[in-house]
Amino acid sequence: MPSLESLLLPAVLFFALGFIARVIRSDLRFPPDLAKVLSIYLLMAIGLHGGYELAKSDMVVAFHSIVWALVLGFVLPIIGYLSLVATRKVNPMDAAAISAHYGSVSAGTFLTAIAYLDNIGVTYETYPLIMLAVMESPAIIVGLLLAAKARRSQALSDVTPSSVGAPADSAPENGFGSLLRDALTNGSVVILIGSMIIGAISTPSGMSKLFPFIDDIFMGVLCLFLFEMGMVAARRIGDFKKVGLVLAAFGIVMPLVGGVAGAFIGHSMLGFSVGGATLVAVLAASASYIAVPPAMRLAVPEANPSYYLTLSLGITFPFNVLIGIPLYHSLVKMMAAA
Amino acid sequence: MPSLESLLLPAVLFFALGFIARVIRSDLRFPPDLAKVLSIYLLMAIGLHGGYELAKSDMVVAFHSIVWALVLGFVLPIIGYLSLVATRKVNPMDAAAISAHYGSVSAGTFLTAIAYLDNIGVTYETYPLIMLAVMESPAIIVGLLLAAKARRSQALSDVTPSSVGAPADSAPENGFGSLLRDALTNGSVVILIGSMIIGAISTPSGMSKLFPFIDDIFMGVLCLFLFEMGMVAARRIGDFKKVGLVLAAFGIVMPLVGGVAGAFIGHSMLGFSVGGATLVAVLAASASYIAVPPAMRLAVPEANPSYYLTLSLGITFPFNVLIGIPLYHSLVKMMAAA
Amino acid sequence: MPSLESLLLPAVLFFALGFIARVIRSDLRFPPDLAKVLSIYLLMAIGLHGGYELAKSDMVVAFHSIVWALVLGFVLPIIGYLSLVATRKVNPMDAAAISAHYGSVSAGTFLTAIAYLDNIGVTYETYPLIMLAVMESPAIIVGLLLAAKARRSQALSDVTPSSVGAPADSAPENGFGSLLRDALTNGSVVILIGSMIIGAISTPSGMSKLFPFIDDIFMGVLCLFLFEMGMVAARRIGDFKKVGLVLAAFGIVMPLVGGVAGAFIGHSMLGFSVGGATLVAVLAASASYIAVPPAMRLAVPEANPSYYLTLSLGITFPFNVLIGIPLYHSLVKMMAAA
Amino acid sequence: MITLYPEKLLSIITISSMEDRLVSMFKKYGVSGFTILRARGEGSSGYEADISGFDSNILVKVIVSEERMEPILESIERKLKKGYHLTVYISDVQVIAPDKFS
Amino acid sequence: MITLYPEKLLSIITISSMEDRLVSMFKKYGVSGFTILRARGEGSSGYEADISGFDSNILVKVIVSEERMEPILESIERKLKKGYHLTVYISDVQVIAPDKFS
Amino acid sequence: MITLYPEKLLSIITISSMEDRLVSMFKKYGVSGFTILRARGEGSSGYEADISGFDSNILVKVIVSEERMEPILESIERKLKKGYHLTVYISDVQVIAPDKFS
Ligand SMILES: Nc1ncnc2c1ncn2[C@@H]1O[C@H](COP(=O)(O)O)[C@@H](O)[C@H]1O
Ligand SMILES: Nc1ncnc2c1ncn2[C@@H]1O[C@H](COP(=O)(O)O)[C@@H](O)[C@H]1O
Ligand SMILES: Nc1ncnc2c1ncn2[C@@H]1O[C@H](COP(=O)(O)O)[C@@H](O)[C@H]1O
Ligand code: NA
Ligand code: NA
Ligand code: NA
Repeated sequence: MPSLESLLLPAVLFFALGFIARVIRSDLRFPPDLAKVLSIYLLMAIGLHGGYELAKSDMVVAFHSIVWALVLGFVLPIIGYLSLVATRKVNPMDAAAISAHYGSVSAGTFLTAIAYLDNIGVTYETYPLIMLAVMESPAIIVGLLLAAKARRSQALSDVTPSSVGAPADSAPENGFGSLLRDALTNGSVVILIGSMIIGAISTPSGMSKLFPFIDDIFMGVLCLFLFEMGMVAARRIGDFKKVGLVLAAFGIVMPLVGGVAGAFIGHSMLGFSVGGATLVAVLAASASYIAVPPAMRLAVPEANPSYYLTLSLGITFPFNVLIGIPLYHSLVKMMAAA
Repeated sequence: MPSLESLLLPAVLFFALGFIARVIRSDLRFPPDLAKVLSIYLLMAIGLHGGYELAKSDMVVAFHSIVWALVLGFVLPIIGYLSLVATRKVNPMDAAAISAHYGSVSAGTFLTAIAYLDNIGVTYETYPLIMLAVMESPAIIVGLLLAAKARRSQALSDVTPSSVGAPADSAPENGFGSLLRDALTNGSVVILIGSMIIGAISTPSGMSKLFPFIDDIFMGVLCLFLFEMGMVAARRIGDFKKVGLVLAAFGIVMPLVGGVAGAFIGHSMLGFSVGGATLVAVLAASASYIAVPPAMRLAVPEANPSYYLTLSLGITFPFNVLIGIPLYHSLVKMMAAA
Repeated sequence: MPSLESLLLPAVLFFALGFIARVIRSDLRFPPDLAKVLSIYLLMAIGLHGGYELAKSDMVVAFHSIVWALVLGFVLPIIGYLSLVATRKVNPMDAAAISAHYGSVSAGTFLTAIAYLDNIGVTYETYPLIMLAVMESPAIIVGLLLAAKARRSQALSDVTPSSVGAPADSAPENGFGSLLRDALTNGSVVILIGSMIIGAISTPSGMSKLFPFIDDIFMGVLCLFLFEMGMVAARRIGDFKKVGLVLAAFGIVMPLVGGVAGAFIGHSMLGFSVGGATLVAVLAASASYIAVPPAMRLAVPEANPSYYLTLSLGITFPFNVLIGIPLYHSLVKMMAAA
Repeated sequence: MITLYPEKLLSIITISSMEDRLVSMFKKYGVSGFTILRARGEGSSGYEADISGFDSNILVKVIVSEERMEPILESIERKLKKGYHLTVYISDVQVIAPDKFS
Repeated sequence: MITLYPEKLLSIITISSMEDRLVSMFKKYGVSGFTILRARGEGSSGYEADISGFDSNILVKVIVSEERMEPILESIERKLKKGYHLTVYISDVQVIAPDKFS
Repeated sequence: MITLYPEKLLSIITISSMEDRLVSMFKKYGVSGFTILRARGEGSSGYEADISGFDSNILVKVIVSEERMEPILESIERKLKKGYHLTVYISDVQVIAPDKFS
């Protein structure tokens, strides 16, 4: 059964170890900057690798991948927003902020999926890597637009004598343009796309000197990263009660919706192999926890960070790592067999 | 002569370099978090490696190793405590806190010993690694019990009108249970035992991707770690005067006592090879400087941290790295030849 | 054309990426300690490597290299100082502090040059490495002397009734001796020389365990380091206006002067190969940004740090990495052909 | 004896992503400088910042004369109204070199 | 003009392993939040914390109304009596949003 | 009720390479302890310290009785005259254990 195999992957086991460390209330704590350094390394390594491979691959397929990545990035948060508003458990601001996370992606989940596929010997295309890079930002933009809409309708219904502020005054500081720029220049995107370009244009002899760094120690760094993520997830899941059952359910249903959509696009629209389509499913199913939270803090300050951080880090990330990845893989296998 | 060979090991030379850097008052300073990151890596790497090997080894011997590790962990601090109290140079609280350090172990010393043995081509069993994990905590518990006893007798002799506080009130905050839990869930233990389990149960193909990370760069990371430890030791040895000659002598005699006990147990009781018995001697001889100091700060706040930090980091650690390891090795060789 | 090849080196491309990240105002920021950790690693790795090679090489040539390194380290800052004072754009204190940076060296530039030569398959001697170590400090001493001279003449011309302080009183805190000691024991020098000695005296079996650490991941770490340096350079170049055109020109002309002097010494005086002489040119052309700035802060507090940091990090470093290295290489090739 | 002059010390605790905005605000209102420290904490929004390294708090300190304080506080109040989380407090300090802060 | 309200700022310097205890204590006495900064230092126990990264100091800051301060100070005093090293000082601050801290 | 005693809190912001000098100065004038925090900032010398990790600011805090303050301030003033950049401010604090700081 794939699920068990997935659970015996060192990377996944380290995630569990981090989780358990918090549950037994160990005093283990990683230095605050370590997670950031590990992220930088991981993004740089997959970027370089992907760019190197992409330079050799088909530009038409690459272009199609980008288009479908944009579609996912724009459509998923809208689905999320409408579902959340329909539950009536959160206000529109929170709904906008949360759904932005689900339209974007988690590199950590993506890398765990790669480790999973490598381990069971399934090959995959490199196009999903471009999709990873492309999907970081669009959902942020959709989140901003949804929040702006919510803010406007709220301002209209707020016209009480005491509220002197005009609608314009209650919008977050800088204009939409500046927030858009923030979305497109966020650190993860810069490292990932930058490294892909470097991987693509560097001389082969230059790249060959880099391979030991980006290949050999990669799995170890990923283990360390997931170790820390396990601790983060355990801390976040503690806020489960504040979030409530309906929201928590959203943290599991939404990735399933994304996973099915991604599997379909990867398999049927892009014609990828089982491995490649699984990766697209994982991208669509994963929720951002690096790029989107600070963007939402700045752009939708009215939303409660507890909600989106608990959902993305405490529920969806563990769900995907432990259950989602083998599930999406099985789904794609079934599609391929059909 | 083994001693010189030991001194020409890069890891030991970096220790010396760090020491010299402080002596010549260089402004060289490592970022505060680096030592912590290096420790995490080292514990993870030896844990994974050890677990992988242990899964293939004899469970009866493993069980015996654990029993003897517990014996060492419980008996050594009592010997230390009685000797220290006998010197009449420290109060019972300080004696309890100091001796807890000597019943526990130093992974840095252990790893230096492994580097030493590897360098001269001596093989060793992996059981001492379990002993390393097992020996982290018992001494902390013994330290707590000794301190509790000392506190009680002090409270009895303190019944002056001004001391309103009942004995119970003067005990450290949380009860014994919570401190016991702290001892068993401390970060080093979690990483070490967790990584051993992961190393033991992971799929071989999963582990093979990790070996470059845990093997190839291991020695370099150990060098960096000992570089920093050299600086720490030099800073701590500056407090030598505060500690006094008798206490400083304890910092050398106690590891010798531990080394002999460990060599005997490793060689005669556990029947290990020369390499394996040397490692047991090193474990018994080494004093903790990561797990025990914060535990003693919380559990025995009345003890003076200068004492135990100076002894463990400033005297015993350098002694073991420079002189102790080759000495214990020679001792075991003599035992084996006898 | 060599210049383009140099620009397609991953290390140089990462420098550009860091620069661009700041220009597009990305929120990408490396943790503050990362650059320091990367520097420690790089210095340790080249030190060990160099020491290992040097132990096998000719001591007479090594001695000559040291002498010429001292000549460069003492003469270059004097040339720099006289030129700067001649421009009349900065006061003598600033001139002293700035020129000290140009007499010293930048390990980052040196390593980029090594990556450049490796990439195009040009071999080089290891003697320039000793020169790197030797050249860190002398310029600091010259800077101090020039500043002391400037301070004295300023004090003489300042004898207004209101200035009660005697000349002695206005000198920086600690005496010349203590500042001299600071110069010789600064962290970079200790790591570099210490690692060279360790590389030279370690047992070969000990060193062989270190090679994966210092070789395999070297290029990746250098890329990360230059990535960060690109961000630093972009931030610094923003102060360009404060510095003024004349000073900025100095940041390009001075490395050219140094490069020519170094190329001549490397090729004609020391008889090095094209690769070796290029490295000497790079050393002479490069300006320190690690060791010298804090030394100048303490020793010449009257000087404005904006000046020397902008020149060294914002102008000279990028110039050397992007244009200087291939230029000095071409120059040496012409000399060799002549 | 050294003469001391009174000034105000404004301290702001907020998430690190607010840094750029605060700095532009300070520059707009002409403060002479500012100092930033990394921090973590817990507050009304109930979450614990930092620790994971993904998002941490900062503690910003600005010494500023009483006259210049008012527009800064007004700008802070506008931010608070928009939903940004800023924990703000002001204390009285004495300085040696008052012209440094005006 | 922005109205300012007086509050107390409690600062505690101690070793980082005390953090969990202080935080539970704060929660017990109902403070509205707290902020923690990493620090190092030297004091009566003569040792220099941090630098090696094994054990460092923290500086904890809590804004709290005068009424709530008393039980916290008593709890701190009890800890001091037991031998824990806590360097504690209180200062007067002014805040914009007083309800945030009560 | 817990009795509180007044003390002075001296805060100094400067570059980290000044640390050794400040510490020797404190020891010379017999302070009971000090605490150091890493910081970054911008000021009159116009540069932004830290971020690159090569050189960062520190914020030094010393609780000291009013009597001992004077020679320390004089020493600081001498340093300022020599061109060193030190941002210095003093505040009034109240402490539980006054003998700790004298
Ligand atoms: N009473 C308080 N005392 C000290 N710091 C606080 C307090 N309340 C909030 N904070 C800090 O301000 C940050 C944001 O708090 P809040 O605005 O309440 O969400 C927290 O993470 C704390 O670091
Ligand atoms: N006078 C002081 N001023 C500022 N910080 C202090 C002072 N005394 C002690 N500290 C801090 O409190 C910590 C513990 O000091 P102590 O309780 O005296 O051992 C030290 O490491 C310093 O960080
Ligand atoms: N008005 C201010 N408020 C807070 N910190 C300041 C202020 N002015 C300067 N600083 C700090 O002091 C450092 C040195 O400033 P300066 O001496 O003006 O170059 C700066 O990097 C800031 O960290
Ligand atoms: Na997604
Ligand atoms: Na021991
Ligand atoms: Na130079």
